[in-house]
Amino acid sequence: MNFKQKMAIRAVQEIKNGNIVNLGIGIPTLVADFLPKDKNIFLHTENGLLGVGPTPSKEEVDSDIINAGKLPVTAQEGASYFSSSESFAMIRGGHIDVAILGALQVAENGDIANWAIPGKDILGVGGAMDLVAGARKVIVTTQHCAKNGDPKILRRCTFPITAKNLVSLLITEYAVFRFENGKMILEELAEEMTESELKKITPAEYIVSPNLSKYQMNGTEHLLENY
Amino acid sequence: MNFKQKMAIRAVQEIKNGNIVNLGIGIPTLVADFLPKDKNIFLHTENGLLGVGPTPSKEEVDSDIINAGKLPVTAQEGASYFSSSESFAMIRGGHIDVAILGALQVAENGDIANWAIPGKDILGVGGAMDLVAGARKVIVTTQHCAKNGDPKILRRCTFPITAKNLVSLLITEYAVFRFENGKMILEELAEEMTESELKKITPAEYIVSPNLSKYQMNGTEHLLENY
Amino acid sequence: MNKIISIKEAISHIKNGNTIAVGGFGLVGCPLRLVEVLGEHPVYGLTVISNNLGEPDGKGLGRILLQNKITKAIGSFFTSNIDAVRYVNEGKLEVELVPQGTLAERLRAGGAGIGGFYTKTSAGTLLAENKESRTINGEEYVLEFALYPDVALIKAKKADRYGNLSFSKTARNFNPDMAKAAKITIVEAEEIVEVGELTPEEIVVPHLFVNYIVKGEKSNEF
Amino acid sequence: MNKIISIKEAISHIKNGNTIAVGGFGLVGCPLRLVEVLGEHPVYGLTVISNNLGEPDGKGLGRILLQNKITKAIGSFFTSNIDAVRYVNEGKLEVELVPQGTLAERLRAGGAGIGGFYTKTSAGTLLAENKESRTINGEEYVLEFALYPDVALIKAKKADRYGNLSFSKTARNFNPDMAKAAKITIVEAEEIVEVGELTPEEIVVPHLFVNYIVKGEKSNEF
Repeated sequence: MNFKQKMAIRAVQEIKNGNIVNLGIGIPTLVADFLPKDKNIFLHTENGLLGVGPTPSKEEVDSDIINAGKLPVTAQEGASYFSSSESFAMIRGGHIDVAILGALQVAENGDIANWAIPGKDILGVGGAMDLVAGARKVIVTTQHCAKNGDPKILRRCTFPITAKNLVSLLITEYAVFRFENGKMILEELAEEMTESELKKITPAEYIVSPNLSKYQMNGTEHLLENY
Repeated sequence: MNFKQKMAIRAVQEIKNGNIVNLGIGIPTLVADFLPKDKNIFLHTENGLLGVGPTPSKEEVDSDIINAGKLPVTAQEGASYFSSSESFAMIRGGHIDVAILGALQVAENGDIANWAIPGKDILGVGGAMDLVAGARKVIVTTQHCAKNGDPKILRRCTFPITAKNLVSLLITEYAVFRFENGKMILEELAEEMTESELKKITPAEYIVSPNLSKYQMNGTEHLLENY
Repeated sequence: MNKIISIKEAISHIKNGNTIAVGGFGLVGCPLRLVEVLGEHPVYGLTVISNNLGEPDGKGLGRILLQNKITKAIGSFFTSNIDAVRYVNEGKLEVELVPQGTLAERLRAGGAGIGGFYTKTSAGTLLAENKESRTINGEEYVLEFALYPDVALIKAKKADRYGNLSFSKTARNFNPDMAKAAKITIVEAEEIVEVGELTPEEIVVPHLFVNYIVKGEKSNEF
Repeated sequence: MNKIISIKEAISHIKNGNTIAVGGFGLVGCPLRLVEVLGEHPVYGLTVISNNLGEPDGKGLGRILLQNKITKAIGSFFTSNIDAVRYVNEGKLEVELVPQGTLAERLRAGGAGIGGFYTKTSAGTLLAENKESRTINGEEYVLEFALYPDVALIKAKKADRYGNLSFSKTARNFNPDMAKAAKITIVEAEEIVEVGELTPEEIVVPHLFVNYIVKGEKSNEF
């Protein structure tokens, strides 16, 4: 089991039957692989498709069906296509139940930064700001620290933010935090992590939930068997 | 030839091949009867149809196809249906070439009043304000005076206006006026009318065009033969 | 995830004081069965967003009005129902008159996350009184705000079990805009079909905008 | 009223200094033939509204950029074309970065007669700096204005001779919004069909939004 798959499976626990879900690029993309087959979950891609199906075989590829990562996908039964303004009306109008995105930084106040790094060219934002501002529930999946070891879970974002106070849940390889009434709450801790170790790599101030538990996989570990 | 048909035929002269035209209730409705068959003219109705066809026979009536006057119509080949917001996006976005409407009053500055009478209940506006504000060319067809003899072509509207300064052309049974750069210009006079008689029933101040001509039927009088 | 329920159950989602949007241009595209059962449901103080308020003699929403369930109407044309005119004169009905295009756009805004927008329609008229206006590119625009109905009652031609919808001709009108604007959207469908029967090209309202579906039938009234 | 013309003639409607909107999400739904012929047309100082600026190695709009015809780009994601990044760094390209949903909505506004609108997207961020904001129902909204391209180059699956359009799957994307927003809309259609072949249900963009049609073909690039 690699940690990215574990985070994706943890994110899947948050998705309810009938939910409309938009998946960002990176770890969020993996979520599609672990969706329970006994639930109706509908994947939305902002370039104009509700009902994204599995990746096509090489022979099945149709260059007219791609996802927001510009990768070929398929359409499920009951799927529909629409223009960009209609697609973003869905996102911005609050019709997407869950958006799962990566992040460069997340702050204790629920701010997220995931589109720009100071000092580098700021030439791309895509649909990130729309998704964070519009989705009913914003779940961030990200590695707890940057590749160079810099902390990413901070008191305040130092990179330009994507939106203010809108993260609902943060899933890293070490922990799960919930954001509620302006507070950041540690809910779950990975097997290999301790509270004191976590504190060291997490500048953000957070409350430890009285119900703090182990990383919840809820019996879905078997989903990993095929990987 | 009745005067309403004559006004409708005069209005038809203003419609060019390929034009998108929205017709109001009353005299404007008659315009549909006189559209030249050698031109492609597309009638738009704001309840969601582009390509309105002729009135159906009693057997052909489909209660799901009506026009804005809530009367049964048909759809021509190449017609399309759309929602109210899309229909009014066409109107308000400037995609209707010609709107032909009736009026209670028209003023010399191009104001029009066609939705409310002071002292009476003001409970209906429909699409009138959208059409006058949005159409590229607004043509008003109206009788020159009210039934009680009150003038309707005024210096300023005394009824609540529908829009400011947006009338392009005014067609009455006696005359045709063009509105240009804030001026009202008498362009055509009906056979049975003289300039001085017209002045008596027209409080609006207008310029007489140096090219003042007779009411232009341009050889389309034959269209009336069937009526 | 079964969205198909009985009309009675559907109507029970409407609570006292709710704002409900009801589709239709006159009676065409109006969910007449839902409106009929709303008449049997003990709910009062409704604000109704609809282009018209039914027709005289208690047709469509006219019936709900005569049952004194409606305290306010937001729409573009109420003069075609003399009962509505009478109720206003008797002080039993408050009316917010909105140009038809502005009504559609305010609903569209509610569904699309647009808090407000600027339109040229109604600039300089009685209907723009007490509204903010703003000059954009040298022209006067009026500020209008989004509408957010609690419940939308809409009419579709076909619904599949997910809630994807198609519409019949001009019976489409306000229905898609209302479906998208409301917190709870209830669809009266002439036909309920299996998922996959509606092609992606036929689907006008995707299922994410639809909460409940009831079986209706084609009306011949207009 | 013949709207079908040659690609060369179509492109000649683009003048120096024009603002052109070009459909597509990456290369999917981009009118690649029109863009190719634009490359042969001596026109400069263009402002391009497009989600991206083509792909590296001069694919799609990337080629027009390398011909130094584009002075400004309005879109949501330019980082996928390293040439665009380089041009910005060299001061040869001005960029107006817009969230993707705001880009689509600004185009939709241009086509729908909406001068400006309030959106929650980008509130409190760098992209809302120097923009008006306003609190509506307790939430912060940013004021954005409509886009009005002089010319739109769009890609359709089918066009009939009137200019009614259908689209293929996710190749629809920005094309309908741009078709509606532009003063002159030029469509590259994979197929040109007789009037009546497209059913009213298939027509996504009615013909009143379309000025010219050119014959294209299906692309396999993405």
